[in-house]
Parts: sequence; C-alpha cells; structure tokens
Amino acid sequence: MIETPSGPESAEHTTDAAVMSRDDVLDVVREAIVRIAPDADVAGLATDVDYRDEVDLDSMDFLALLTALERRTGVNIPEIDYADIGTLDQLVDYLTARGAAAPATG
Amino acid sequence: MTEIGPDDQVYRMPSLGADMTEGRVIEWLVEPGDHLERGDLVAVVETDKSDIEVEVFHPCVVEEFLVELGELVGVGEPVARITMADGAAASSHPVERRQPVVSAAASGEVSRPAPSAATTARTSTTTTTAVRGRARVSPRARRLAGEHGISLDRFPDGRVVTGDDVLRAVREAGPDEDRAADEPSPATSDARVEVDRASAMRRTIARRMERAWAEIPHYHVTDTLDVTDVLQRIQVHNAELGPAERLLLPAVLNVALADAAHEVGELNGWWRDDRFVASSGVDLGIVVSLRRGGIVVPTIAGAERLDSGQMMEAMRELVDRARRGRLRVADAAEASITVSNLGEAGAASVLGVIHPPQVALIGLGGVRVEPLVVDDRVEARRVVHVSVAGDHRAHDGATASRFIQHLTRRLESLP
Amino acid sequence: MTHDVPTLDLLRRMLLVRRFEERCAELYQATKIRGFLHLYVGEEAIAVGVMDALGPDDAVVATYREHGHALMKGVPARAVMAEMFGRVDGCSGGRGGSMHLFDAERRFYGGNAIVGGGLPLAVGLALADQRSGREAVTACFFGEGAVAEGEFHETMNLAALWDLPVLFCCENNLYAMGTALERSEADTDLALRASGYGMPAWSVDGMRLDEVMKATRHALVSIRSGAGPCFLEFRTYRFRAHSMYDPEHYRDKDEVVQWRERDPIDLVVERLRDAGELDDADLERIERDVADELDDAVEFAEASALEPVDDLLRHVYAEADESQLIAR
Amino acid sequence: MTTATDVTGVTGDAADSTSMTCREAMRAAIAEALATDERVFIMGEDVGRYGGCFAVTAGLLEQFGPDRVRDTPLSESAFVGAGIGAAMGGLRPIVEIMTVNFSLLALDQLVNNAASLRHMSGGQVGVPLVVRMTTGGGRQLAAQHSHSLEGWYAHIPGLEILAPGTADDFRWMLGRALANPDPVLIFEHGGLYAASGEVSPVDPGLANEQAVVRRNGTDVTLVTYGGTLPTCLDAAIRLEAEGIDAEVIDLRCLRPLDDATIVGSVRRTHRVVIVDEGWRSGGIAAEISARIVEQCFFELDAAPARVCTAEVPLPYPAHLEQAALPSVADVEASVRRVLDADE
Repeated sequence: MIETPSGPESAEHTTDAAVMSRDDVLDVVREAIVRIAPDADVAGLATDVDYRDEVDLDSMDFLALLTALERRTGVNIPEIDYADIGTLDQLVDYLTARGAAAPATG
Repeated sequence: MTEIGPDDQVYRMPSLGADMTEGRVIEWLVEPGDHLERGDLVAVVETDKSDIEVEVFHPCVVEEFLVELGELVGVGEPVARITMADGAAASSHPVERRQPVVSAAASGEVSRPAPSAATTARTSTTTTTAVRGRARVSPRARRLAGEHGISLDRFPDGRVVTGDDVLRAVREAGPDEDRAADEPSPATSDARVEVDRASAMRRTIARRMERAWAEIPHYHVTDTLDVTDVLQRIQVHNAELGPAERLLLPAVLNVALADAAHEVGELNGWWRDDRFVASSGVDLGIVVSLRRGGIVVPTIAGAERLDSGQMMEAMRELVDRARRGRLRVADAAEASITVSNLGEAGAASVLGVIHPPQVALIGLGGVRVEPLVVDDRVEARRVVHVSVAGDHRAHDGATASRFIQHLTRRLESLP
Repeated sequence: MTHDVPTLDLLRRMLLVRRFEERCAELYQATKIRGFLHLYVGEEAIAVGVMDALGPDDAVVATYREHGHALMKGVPARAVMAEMFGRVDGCSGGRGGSMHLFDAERRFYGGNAIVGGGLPLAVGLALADQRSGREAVTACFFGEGAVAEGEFHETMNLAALWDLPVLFCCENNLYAMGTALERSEADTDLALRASGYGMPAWSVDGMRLDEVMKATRHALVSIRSGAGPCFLEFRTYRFRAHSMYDPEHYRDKDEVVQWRERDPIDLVVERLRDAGELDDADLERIERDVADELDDAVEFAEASALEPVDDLLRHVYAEADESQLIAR
Repeated sequence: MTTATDVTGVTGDAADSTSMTCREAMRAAIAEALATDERVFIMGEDVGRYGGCFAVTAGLLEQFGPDRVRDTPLSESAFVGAGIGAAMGGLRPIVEIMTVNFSLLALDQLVNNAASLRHMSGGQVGVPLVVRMTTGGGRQLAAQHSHSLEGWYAHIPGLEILAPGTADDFRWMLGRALANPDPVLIFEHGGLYAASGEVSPVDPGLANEQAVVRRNGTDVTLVTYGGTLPTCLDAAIRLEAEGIDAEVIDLRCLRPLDDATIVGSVRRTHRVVIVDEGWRSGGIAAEISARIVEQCFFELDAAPARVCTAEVPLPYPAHLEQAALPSVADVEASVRRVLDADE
C-alpha cells in the first residue's frame, strides 16, 4: 500500500471511495466480460437477455467474472444471489444497490 | 554447580579458541581466600586441544569454587565466585552467554537479512515432469510444444525431438505459419493467425483421434453419480467465501477421480511396446474446450496429492492459461489419465476417445435432475453421468467398475 | 643530537602497546574478538624504537603480529580496536581483522598472514619511492621464521641488487610458532646470514629500547644516503603464546621467567627512575591515562556498526570514484 | 576467407590498417606505454639485454634504458611481489613472467596479495599492475612448458584475465589494461606470436571485457579465445562446405565473462561448442557451459559441448601432443554431434 502524504486535504480524499454511477457499473461489467470472452460481441450485448448463454460463459468463466467484479467494485455476490443476476440489467442494479465503489487509491 | 545471584562477581570459563565451546577445570592453582593480582594464574583448563593455564585480568580475591574438577562447563559459565579487590566491576566484559561460535561480534547480533531474491532466487524452473520412458526431448522443444499445444507423444521414440521438429509439426498443421512463430509472440489479435492456428489444431486433433480409434480396442462402462449431497456441501462450503475461493463441482469430481485412479492403478499409465506401463503419480489430463473451438489437454501433475481447494486453484489457472494460449512446458507434460467434463450445462453423458498411449479416459456429463430411487422411494436427485472409456488390451470392465465404486465412495467425503 | 634516551612519552607508548594486547586477550576470552590473535607482549621495545626513528613519509609492511606496529605508526587505538571487532570504523573497514590492519594515508601497508609474504611488497614500495624521487624508507618487519622462506632469499637479493631503501627488521623471538630457531635453521646467526647478501647487518638486543633506537637511527642514516638496504636482527622474546591458545609445550617455563626478568618496560622504568624522571605518581598517571584510552577504544569499537551484508561484494574491484585515489 | 595464420581482428575493413605479427603488435604496445607514461616500466627475466625470451621486448632496453626495462633475477615471487608493491606505491609496472608455468612460483603474491589487498584494506589500497605471461602448448616443449592455466586465474575475484587472440588485441589491450586500477593478467598464446594480422592505426576503443563475434553464423555457436581462435575459424570454414553455418565468438576476456554476447548468440543458434586449451575438468569451458545452461536452458536443442585438451600432461612427441590439443577436426566432430544430437 503506497503511503499517501499525510497532508489534511489528502486525508479526507481517501476515506469515501468513489461511489460509481449505474453507467460506470455497466462499463465495468462489460469490460470484465470482454476480458474473459475477447471474441464475443459484448458491446452489442442486450441488457435484458441471459448473458451467460449469449456469451457462452461456463461455470469457470462465471466465477472469474464474479472475482473481477468484486475486485473492481468491492461487492461480493454470494451463490444464493446467482439467480438474481441473470441479465446485465439485474447484475448492474444488484451491484449499484450494494454501493459499488471503485477501491480507494493506493 | 551451585546457584549464583545476578550481581555476584564471578570468574567465567574463558574462550581459548575460535572453535572452543566448553572446557573442564582440571586443576585449581589458587585456594579460596587467595588475593590475586592482574595476570596471576588461577586454574588449568582442559580443552580438546590441550591444557592451558588461565589468568585473571583484574586484582581480586577468590571466594568459592563453583564447579567440580573435571566438570564440563560451557564457555562463559561461572567457575568461581570472586570479589574484585579495587571494587571494579567483576569483569567489564561479561562473557556472552554461549552463542553459536559463528555468531557476529557479541554486542550486535546481526540476523542475516533474508537473502535478496536475486541472490538466492529459487530458479522458478517449472517442474518439468520427468516423462517416464519418453523419447528424449530438448528443452526448447518442450517449451514450443507447450506454447503451440502440440502433444509430444506424436514423435517417434529414439531420435531426439528438437524445437525445429515441433515447429515443423506446427507448420504441417498450419502450412502458412512462418518460421518466426518460433518466438512466442504476445497474444496477437491478428485474426488470420488465429484462424490458421484453429484449423491447424483441428487437423491435429483429427489425426490423433483417428489413430486412437483405429488402434485402441475401446470398451465403455457408464454409471450415474448422485451429486445432490456433494453439491449441497459445496454450497455450504462456499457460503462465506469470496468468488476467488469458491469451489465448483468439476474440481471436487477431479479430486475423487484422481484418488480413484491412484487406487485402481491399471487405469493410470500407458500402453507401450505391447505392455502396460504404470504411472507412479496421477498426472491428470484436463480437456479444456477453447472459445474459438477445438480443445487442448494440459496436465495437472500429481493430482492425487491435491485437495479440493488446490485442485480448484490448479484448474482455474490451467483454464485461464489454456484459453490465453499461454500454456507452460509443465502443462504440456504427458498425462497418465484424462478427464473430459462437459460442464454443468453440458449434455447428459460423453463416451470419450482415449488419448494414446494412455489407457483410459473418464467422461463426465452435465448436472441433471433425474428421478432416483432412494430408500425405496423415488426422488428428484441431481446426478452426473460418468463413463470410463478403457483400452481392452490393458484392462477390462471389472477394473472400470472398481474405479467407479472408488470414485463414488471418495465423493461422499468431499469437498 | 638526539640521544637515544627513554622518556616518559616513550614509556607511555610501550605501556599503550602492552595494555592494548592484554585488553585484546581479555576480550578474546570474553568472545568479543574472534579468529586468530597474535600478541606482541614482550617485544614492545622494537616497534616503539623503530617507529620513533621513522618519519611520516616512510612506509611500513608488517606481519600478523602487528598491533604494536600499527599503533606506533600512528593508527588510532580506536581504529585498531574497531577492526578487531570487525566493525566499519575499523582501520580496514572491518574487512581485514587483526592480521590485516591497513592505513594508506599513514603508509602502513598492512599485516600479511603469509610468512614472508610482505617482503617482496616492501621491495616494490621502495622501488616506487626510488623511481619517483621520494626521500623515504620502507621498513619491513618479519619474524625469524620467514628466514626459511624462498621469498626471503629472493627479496634480500633483489633489494641489495637494486640498492633499494629498505630497512629489514627481523624480530627474532626464538620460536616460529612451535619450532625453536635452532631446530629450523642450520646457522642461527641471522645477521651474519643477511650480510651475505651484500648489505650491512647488525644483531641488536631487542629488549633494550635505547639499543633499538640507536641501531635503527644508525641504519636509517646509511639507507637514506642511498647506500641500499640494511638488516637489523632484534633478539627478543614473546611472553605469551604464539596465538591465543597454543599449549606452549615447545618451551619450558623457566626460560619464560628468565626472559621476563628483562621485561623491556621494566628496563625503561628503572632507567627513568634512576634518572629521577619518573616516580610512582607519574607511573600511576600514565597507567590511568592508557587505561582510559583503551576503555574509550573498546567503547568506540562496540558502538561502531557492522557493515551491511548488501555491501558484501564491495572492495573487490575499484569503484568508479576510487580510481583517482590510485593516481596519488 | 580467413586463413589459419591470418588472425585479423579488425572489425570492418579499416583501409589504412597495417599487417603485423602479434609479437610486433605487443612490442609496439609496450613501447608506446613506456614513451607516454613516466610511471610505466617493465621488468622480468631477460626482458632487457636478451630482448625477451620470445623477443617481444627486443630493442626496448636500447630505447628506454635499464631503469625502465629491468632484467630481474630468477625470483618470480620477489619481482612479482615487487611489481605489486611498486603499483601500491603509485607506479604502473608491467611484469613479464616468462611463461604461465613459472607463474606458479608467484601464485602466493598474485592471489594472496594482488587480488586481495584492496579487499583486506577495506578499499584503501589498489594494485594497478599488469602481468603478462606466455601460455599454451603445441611447440613440443613438454609438460612443464606447455600449460594453459588462464582458466585457474579466471577463478580469482580481484583479478581481470585477458586472452588476446588477434594482432589487433595484442596491440591495443595493454594500454587499456594499464589504465585499470586493479591487477590485469594478460595470457599471450605462444603459438600466436608469429601469426600476423591487421592492426588498426589507432585504438578502436573496444573494451577489453567485451567478447566479439569474429564470424556470424546461424546453426551453432563456437565459443573460444586466444590460441584456439584460429582453430575455430578454420573449423568454421570447413563446416561451411558441409552447409553448416558456424558463429565464432572470441571471448578476449575470461574474467569477467561477457555472458550477454554468449547468451545472445546461443539464443539464435540453440547449439553451442566451447573450445578451450585448458583441461576439461574444472576448466573455464565448464564455467561457460554452466552459465549457458543457467541462462539459455529453454533455448537449447542439444547439451552444450566442450572441446578441451586431453587430461594428460602434454607429451613431448609431436603426434601425441597434437592428439592431446584441441584440433580443427575435434571442433568439427563436436559440431556434428551437437547438430545431430541423437547419438
């Protein structure tokens, strides 16, 4: 962890991590999927369809997606909620509702 | 040796050599009550080298001997109680408690800092699994084989397989790939290269399957595994874990399968020169389907030694590397048995084709909900169909059945 | 005309060497100093007497029994003690230890742990001074054991052949480690042997400070006149073991007692008392003054740091900036 | 087309380079050093009046006088030690030890003093000394006059070890060595003194520690130095006729070794043969082979091969001596083995 300078103004800057807007979350999700399935047309992916079928993500890929999303947004999605994040809309709503925020700097 | 208080003034066993750790007083040259001047001799000390007369460095009075004659005493241990004549400190240089002879100067114990990575970097040599009984393969060939997903068993025994041989094989598989492919270029996004590589792979797979099907007298044994309870246990296990640590059914199945292959050794090895060569460990070939079609079969060496968490980690890395075309030499090592898993959403069952010269391939179907009779009652249970493709030259149906029984029993105690 | 008469200052120097060596013995037995330790107790008159006659520009090459020579050439007790502790503030940066004390500024070119190993170096240093027109003498100390080494013969011949300004100081303490002189040399009159190389050679009573000073001054006059090297055989005796723990079976006790009766420091004390220049109070003050200097040196050594292990590979080859140092 | 006797080291075709023998080249180097730096002087057995056992210093006594060109008694330890002392005293001595065989008498001075003084003194005392000695066999001088021990000396931290193989290096290495603040030992193969080659008129400024690719090739790398450089160049020419393209690397310096150039070449050819006139066991070729395996393991299509002198004190009769020494045929055979690599 890089020691951020201890000056007053930097102190408050690091406490409230940047809370992400719904659009930010959608971008993060699309980026994460592209990393796992570079060949898929993720940009054109509709937000109300089952993206796992569309992009052919198997269970291993799906776990890799969730791991990436937890790192990028800080939100951990337990197995019991898998059913609630079937489409991009549901996934983005789920993450935004739970205060998805980019990790603090450093 | 009598007890002495902390502030007692004492005469300690002197160190009379770099390698001396202890000595014996074999003769006192003074009596209790004697007054001694600087340099007076006080005793004869026997070391493993010789008997040496030792002196006092400060005027003092001998009070009491603290050790028996001939008693083995560590350097720095008190041997006599004295009182300093001029009130000077007993000895301004208390002997260090017996330290390892090699210790740095007494006052500042230097703990050698962890040697910098550079100096003792354990060379991160990928553990090149010694391929038992294989043709001799040059290190460069192994590297290139790994990078291009070429199986090494295509080359005839005897002649040394070189990097050029592997490149020739890649070229044969895809004629217009230029020689520069030798250097592992970064994952190129150049579509043309991707297409060639895929077709090259298709042709390689095709040729291998033809040979396998033609040469090996296959038999198949299938069964149904009730995975309801194990899935339930996996769910409980995963409940409080982040995604990075969660387990998946294929990993747990592979642990059980590796254990069973270890138990039923006839399935774990190769058919070579008309006889079965057993493998000591279970080097599990994992069929990984690639997104753009085709498969690669990297190997997890020593799979029988992995628990569910380790197996999951190994599979996660392997799949990631395979799909990024970044397999390592160790990944390309020879498998002793292979598993083909269609994945949770896959078809019900798969009757596989053995990868020569192995003698078995385990097929795992997708997870299905099917009616099963449990305690004389029909219930909806989650199941996976398992099949064993066997080489009849090496073993027979009974072996495969024993394998499945082991697999089933081992699954009950996982993850 | 300087009379070779002992003074209080010379006495203090002899006591500094004597007490320094005794303090080293004590520290060794307390495991503060490790490795090999060769003490100069009994031979102090030679180092004090010869160094008193040498000038700051003169060079010195010594052996592993070198604490006295280093101290008398001006290397501070602190720097020598810190070197014994293997610390960075030691006169060799902690790298050399008791047998390899160096001080290039003071032209003290170290102890040498190979018997006779330093002799050729002395010839080279004298050659460089001669060729560079520097008025300087190189004093080279060695024990009688070195006389049996081939390098001794080769060096004596080369120095005489090229008329080099070298003062050969043989500290004949009768025992090369465990071998008495008469058991290793056909002819034990070393001065006679040395004169065979065509250079002036004297035998000197190494226990008499005044004799040592007179012989050295005499030899230096000859050498500085360009007449070539001289050889001085100082007959002396070491009161302690060759090094810290030898059993001393090779000599009998009363021989030691007999030589102790001519302790070089006692001889100086007697001379000064007879001349009315020394009383008990003076002696007490000098002893106290020396003890303080040694306490300070030990404190300094213990406080000095150990060289970081990351510097392990330094001082094998010149570091960029050091190369100018060489051009001196 | 390079011939056995032509050991040109001139990179590129320096138009006004002159052809001279290695002997003449080294003599010119010593003369230039004596003329340009008052601190420089040369001493050794018969370097003055006799003109040098191998005539390298012929004429220098008449030109520079007995003070700068000093004959010494037969006292290797004393005059090598004196050279060390004089260097400590600020001079720049060149000490000639007649042959590496006699340097064994001065091993104590070279290892315990020259190589160690800087370290023992905590960096205070440097030894800017150059020691030259003839090395190698092939002239029927039998066991005690035919050793090739530069590999030993390359084991010692504190020394720099040079092994010139071309006339140009015989001419220009000495000046750079004299500028080195630490001791440098130059091993001159006796067989090269009479060999002539192109020498550039001014110092080409190639660092002594830099290896040079004398011949480019793609199929195999030959790593060598000094006396066996011509052997490898000849072998490369003969292999060319069989369609084998051999790259020849002249190490020039055995300590420090120029790993980068060696590794760079092996990464391209994937096969290497190291040719060294020392004995195989514990020799410099073994060290080079170990470094190649450590740094190029995944580039190798065959194990590194070594061609060294047979493990025997060099015999007197010519037919046995030639059988013992690394020959062009030995190098060719080793290259073929490394290429087929399936015996």
